Amino acid sequence: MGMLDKKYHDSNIIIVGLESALNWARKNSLWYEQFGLACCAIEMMATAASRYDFDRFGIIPRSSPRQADVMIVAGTVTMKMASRIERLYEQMSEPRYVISMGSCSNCGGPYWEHGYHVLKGVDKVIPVDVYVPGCPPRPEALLEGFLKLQEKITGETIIFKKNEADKKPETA
Amino acid sequence: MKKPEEILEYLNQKFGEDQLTLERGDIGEPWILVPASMIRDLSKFLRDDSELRFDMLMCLSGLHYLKEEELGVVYHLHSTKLDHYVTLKVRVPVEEPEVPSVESIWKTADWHEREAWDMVGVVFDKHPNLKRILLPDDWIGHPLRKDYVQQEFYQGIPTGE
Amino acid sequence: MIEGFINNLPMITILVHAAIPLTIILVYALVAIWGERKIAGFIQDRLGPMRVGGWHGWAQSIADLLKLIQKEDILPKDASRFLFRFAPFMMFAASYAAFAVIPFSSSYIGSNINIGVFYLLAVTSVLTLSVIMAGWASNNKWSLLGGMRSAAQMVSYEVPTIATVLTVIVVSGSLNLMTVTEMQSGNDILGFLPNWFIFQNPFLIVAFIIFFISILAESHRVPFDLPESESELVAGYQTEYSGMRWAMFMLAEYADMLLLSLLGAVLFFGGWNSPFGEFMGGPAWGFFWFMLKGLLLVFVMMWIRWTLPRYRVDQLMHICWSILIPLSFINLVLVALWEVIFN
Amino acid sequence: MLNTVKEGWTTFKSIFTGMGVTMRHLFGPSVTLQYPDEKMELPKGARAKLYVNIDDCIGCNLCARACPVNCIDIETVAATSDVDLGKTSTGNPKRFWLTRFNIDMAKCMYCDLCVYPCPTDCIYMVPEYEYSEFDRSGLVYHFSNLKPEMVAEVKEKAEKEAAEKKRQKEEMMRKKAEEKKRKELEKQKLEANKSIKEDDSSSKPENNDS
Amino acid sequence: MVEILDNIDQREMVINMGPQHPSTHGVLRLELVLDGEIIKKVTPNIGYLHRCFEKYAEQMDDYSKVIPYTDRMDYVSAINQEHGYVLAMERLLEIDVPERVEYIRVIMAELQRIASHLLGIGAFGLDLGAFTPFLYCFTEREKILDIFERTTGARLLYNYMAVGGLMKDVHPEFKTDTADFLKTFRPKIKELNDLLSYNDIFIKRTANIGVLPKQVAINYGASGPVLRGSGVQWDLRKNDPYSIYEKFDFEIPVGMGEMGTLGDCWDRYIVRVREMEQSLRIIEQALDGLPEEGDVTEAVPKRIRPKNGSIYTRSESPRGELGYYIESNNSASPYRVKARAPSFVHLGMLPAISKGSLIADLVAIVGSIDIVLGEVDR
Repeated sequence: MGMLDKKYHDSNIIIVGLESALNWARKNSLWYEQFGLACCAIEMMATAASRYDFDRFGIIPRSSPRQADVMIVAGTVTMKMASRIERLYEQMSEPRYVISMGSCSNCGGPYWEHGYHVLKGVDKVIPVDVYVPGCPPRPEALLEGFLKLQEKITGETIIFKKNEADKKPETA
Repeated sequence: MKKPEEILEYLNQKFGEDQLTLERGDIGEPWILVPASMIRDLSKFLRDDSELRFDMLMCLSGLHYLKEEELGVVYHLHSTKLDHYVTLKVRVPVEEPEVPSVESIWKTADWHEREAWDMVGVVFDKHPNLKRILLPDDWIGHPLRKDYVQQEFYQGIPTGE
Repeated sequence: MIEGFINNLPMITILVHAAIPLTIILVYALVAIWGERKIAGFIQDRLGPMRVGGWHGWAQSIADLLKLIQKEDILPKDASRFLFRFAPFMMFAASYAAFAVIPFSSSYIGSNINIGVFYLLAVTSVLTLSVIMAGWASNNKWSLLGGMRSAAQMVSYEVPTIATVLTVIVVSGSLNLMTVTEMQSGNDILGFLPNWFIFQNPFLIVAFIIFFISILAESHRVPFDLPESESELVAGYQTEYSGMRWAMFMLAEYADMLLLSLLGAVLFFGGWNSPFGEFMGGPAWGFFWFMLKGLLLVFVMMWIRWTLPRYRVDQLMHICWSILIPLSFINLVLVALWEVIFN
Repeated sequence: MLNTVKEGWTTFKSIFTGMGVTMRHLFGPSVTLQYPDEKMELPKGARAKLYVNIDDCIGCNLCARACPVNCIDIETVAATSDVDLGKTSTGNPKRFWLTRFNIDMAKCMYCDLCVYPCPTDCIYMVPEYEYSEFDRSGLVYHFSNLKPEMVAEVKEKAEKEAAEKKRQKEEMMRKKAEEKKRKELEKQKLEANKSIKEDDSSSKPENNDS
Repeated sequence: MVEILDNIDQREMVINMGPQHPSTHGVLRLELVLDGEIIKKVTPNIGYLHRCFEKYAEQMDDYSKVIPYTDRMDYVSAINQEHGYVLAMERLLEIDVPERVEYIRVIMAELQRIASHLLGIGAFGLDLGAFTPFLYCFTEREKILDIFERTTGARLLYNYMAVGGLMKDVHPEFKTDTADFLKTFRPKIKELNDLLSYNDIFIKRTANIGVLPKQVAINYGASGPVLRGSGVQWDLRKNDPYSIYEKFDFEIPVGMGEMGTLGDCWDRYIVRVREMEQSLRIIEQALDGLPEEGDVTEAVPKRIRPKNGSIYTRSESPRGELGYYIESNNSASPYRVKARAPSFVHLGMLPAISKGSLIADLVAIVGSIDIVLGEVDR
C-alpha cells in the first residue's frame, strides 16, 4: 500500500507525510526518566541491562526530567511521593507520556485495601497512557508496554492536537 | 552466657526486688517487665556493667494493647561480647504515653524511637528531634493503633479506593 | 581552479568554506552518537540500537534529532533569559570556529594562516565561558555546581594541552598546521616507519599521552566528565535544557571531541600523510587517512568511557596541577634538548 | 619523585587491565534476547496471568478467601433442584450457578496463594504476559460465561425456589412447634402420674439401682 | 579584616538530593547543607516508600498470607526476607522442618545473596560512573533469576517458602542448573575484580572515604557487610547459627583496611565481593548434601493459630541482620509483626559517617552501605 493511496478523511497527503515522519521519530526515541520507586524499578533496570536491552528500541535513561519523554512510574506511589510525582510530570517537556508499570501504580495493587499511605493508582495525579500489569511485570511485559505506547504514538495526529481534555486525570 | 532468669536475679540485686518481673507467654521467649520511669538507668546499667555488657540494641518496637488500653515498647538487647540476649518490655497507659528515651545510650534507638512515635504514638522524652520519620509531618493519627481510622483526603488526594 | 573561483565571488566562497566543516561536523555527530551507542552496546554484551530504520538501527540519531525538534523548549521562570538561550550556541560556535585551521587534506584548509594552533587554542577557550554561562543562567543549584566544576576543570587542563602542543611546535618550528603536516610526510625513520612526529622523538610519545589525557578532560569525557556527571549532579550544567537547545549542547560536545582528536592526529600522527608514504598519498586519500586517524582517537575515547569510573573534583585537580603540568614542562625541556642534540 | 612514577605505573596498569576486559567483551557474543522477534518460552507454572477454567469451578469461594489482596470477586446463585449442573472433570458435583467471577488483574499480586486450595484445580497461572492496556478497566477479567439474561432468569428462579423453600421451612417449624407442645403436654401428664406412683413406691427399699 | 567577614552573608547552600536522583537507589531525600562542595550536614528524609507492611500484617487473617508482603520489603533479596519470617514462625510454633526443606532453603538463600550482592556492587559502580560492570553483574544475575523462575515461577518476588516447608518442590533440573551456574560464575568474579575492584580510579574514589570505626558501628547497631567492613568478625550464620548453617564450613570475609583505613567504602565493597565466593562454597556443599527424597510440604500445618506469646528471630540477609518480632494473641491473624530492617539502621548512620565529605563521596558512601528503600520505609 503506497504512501499516496492512504485514505485519511480530511487531511491531505502532505500532512500525512510530515505527520508520519514526526510520529516515527517520536516513537523511536522515547527517553525515559531514570528514577524508580520500588520492586518494579529492579525489573526496569533488568530491562535496561544486557539481556532485554531497552537501547534496541532507542530508549535510553535521562536523569533530568527536562530531557525525558516517558515517565515510567515503576513502583508504589505513596502519599508523600504523590506531590513529587506530579511536580516531576509537570517539569517534563511537552510531548510526554506516562507508563504505569506494576500493580501498585496501576491501582494500588497489593496495598489497595489497608494501605493507608499508598496512593490507589497513579492516574489520580497524572494522566497515564499505558498500564502494564504484573507484580513486578516481566521485562518483556514492559517492552510490550512500550510497543503499545509506540502504537498509540503512531496513531496521534497533529491536526486535532492531542487535546488535554481526554487525558485529564480522572479523579475517582 | 546468661539465661534471662539469671539476668533478672542479677538485676534484682542491683535495683531492688519488687521492680522487675519476668513474664512469659504461653509460647515464645520470656521478657522482663520494666516500669517506664526506670528504663533509662536500667539500660545504662545493662550496657556498662562488666557482667552484662549489652552493647547492641537489636530492635525497639512500639505496640498498642487495645483491651488493656496501654501502649507497649519492647527492647531486644544483645551483647556481642558475652553473647547473651534479654528482652525488656515497658507498658504505659494510652492517656500519657511517656517513656524516657534511650537514644543517649544506644545511637540506633534514635530512628527506632522516632518510628515508634510515628506509628504508635509513644512519646519519648529527651529525644533530640522526635518528629515523624515515615509518614509526612502533617499526617493525622498513628496508623498502628488498633482503633486507627484512615483520613479521607491527604492534601486533596483521596486516600480511599 | 579553486583560486579562480575564490577571487571573483568572495561571498560564495566564504559560504562554501563555512559549509564544508559544518557538514563534516553534522554527519560526524550523527554517526558518532549512533556509533557510541553501538560500541557501548557491544562492550556490554548487548546490541545497541537495532530496530530504528532497518539494519542495526542506522536511523537512530535521525529519529533522536527529529524528536528533539518537536520537544517543548522550556525556559525556567527566573533564569536569565538571554544567557540561557545563548550558551549552547556559543559553545557550538567556539568549537566550530576552530575547524577553520584544521588541514583536512593537502589541497584543502579553511584558512592557511600562520598562527593556526594559536588561533585554535584561543577559540576553544571560549568553551569554558559558555559552560559557566549555562551553569549559572539556568538558576538551578545542580547546574551551578556543574558549571563551577567545569570552569575549574577546563581552565586547568588548558595548561597541559598548551604545554604539549608547544613541544610539537618546538619540533616543527611553525604554528601553521598545514606546514606542520607537510613536515611529517615521507617515511624514512628506521627504514619503514612514516616520519610522524610521534616516532621522531621518544619524548613526543610521553607528550602524546599527556595530550590525550588533557583532551579527555577538555571535552568532559570519562574519567573526567564531572560537569555533567549523571550520578552526582543529576545532569550537571545541562539539567535545565530541553529539546533543540540540549541537542546543541550534545552537538557541541561531539564537535569538540572531534576537533581535539583531529588536532591530536595533526600534531602527532602526521595529519593527512598516509602511513605508506607515496602509495596512497593524493589529496583525496589524505582526507581519508586524516579522518581515519581522528576517528581512531575518538574510538579510544569512547572505549575509555565505557570502562573507567569517574574521578572526584579534587583528584582531578591534583592530577592536573601536580602531575601533568610539571611532567609536560619537563618533557618540553627534554624534547628541546633532544632536538638540539640530534638535529 | 619515585613513588609518583610507581603510582602512575599502577594507575596505568589497572586502567589497561580494565580496558583489556572491555575489549574482550567488545568482540564477545551478545546475550541479548531480541524480544519482539525471539520470545523466551516461559517455564511451566510461570506466574504471568491468572486463568479460570469456569466449567470446572464449583463456586466454593476458597480461592477468594485465600487471596491476601481480595481481588477475586465471585457471586454464586444456588441451583434450583430441577436443574442438574452435572459434574466437574474431577468428579465434584456442581451445585451453584456462577453469575459473576471477576479477577482484577490490576490488583493481583501474582502470589499463587489461590491456586493451591482449589479442589478442582480450575484456577491456575498461564505463561502469557502480553496484556498491557490503555485503560485500567480492561485489566478486570470476567470469567463467568453466563449471559446477562441467563443470569437474570437463574436469579429469579433461585429467588422463587428460595421463597418456596422458606415457606416449607416455616410449615415444618410450625409443625415441629406443635409436636413439641403436644409432647410437653404428654410429658407433664406422664410426670403427674409418675409422681403419684413414686409416693407409693418410696416406702419400699430401693433395690433395683445397680 | 575579620569584621568585614561578619557582614558577608555566609548562608550555606541547602540542596535536596531529592526523591528523584540517579544515585539514591530509590526514593530517598537527602537534605545537604553545603559549603561549596563540602557537606556540613546530611539529614536523610525517608518514608517516600512507606507501604504499611506492619499494618497489613495485622489485617491479614492468616499467618501465611503475610509471606508475600515480606517479599516486598527488601525486594532485591526476597528469599532471605521470607526465610527470616518463616524461621520466626517455626520457632514460635515449635515445628521442626524436614532435612530436604532446610537444604533447599539454604541453597536458595545463598543464591539470592549472590544475586543481591551483584545488584549492590553493580549499583555502587554505577554511582561512581563505571557503567559497564553494572551490566556485567546484571547478566550474571539473570542466570540466577532463571534458576528461581523455573522453580518458583516468579523472577523477583517468589512467595516460595511456607511456614514449616515450601510451597512446592524444586524443578527437576534444579541441581544441574545450579551446578553449572557455579562453574560459569567463578571466573566472572575475577573479571569483575580486574575491571572494578582493583581499578586505581575506583580505589581512589573509595579508599579512606566514609570511614566507620568499629565502636561506632556497634553502637549504631550496624550489621552485615557494613559491620564486617569495619573489621568486626560478626555473621549470624556463624555466630548465632540458625537453620543448618553450622553444617557448612565457610569463612567470614572481614575488612582489613588493605587500600585505606579500616572500615572505608572499599572495605565494605570488597567484603561483599568475597562474600559471594563464600556463598559459592556453601552452595556446593549444600548441593552435595541435598537429600533426594522427602516431601517438602509435609510439615506445613493446615491451620496456624498460635497461643499468645512473642518471639524475636534474626537471620543474616545480604544487607545485614534482619529481625522479625512477632506477637500472637491466640487468633489466626498476627497481633503485631515488627520487621527490623538492616538498611533502616544503616541509613541512620549516614549523617555520622559523611560529615565533611564531598558530594561525590556522599554518593560513594550511600552506594557502599547498599540500602534498599523498600526495607528502609517498610
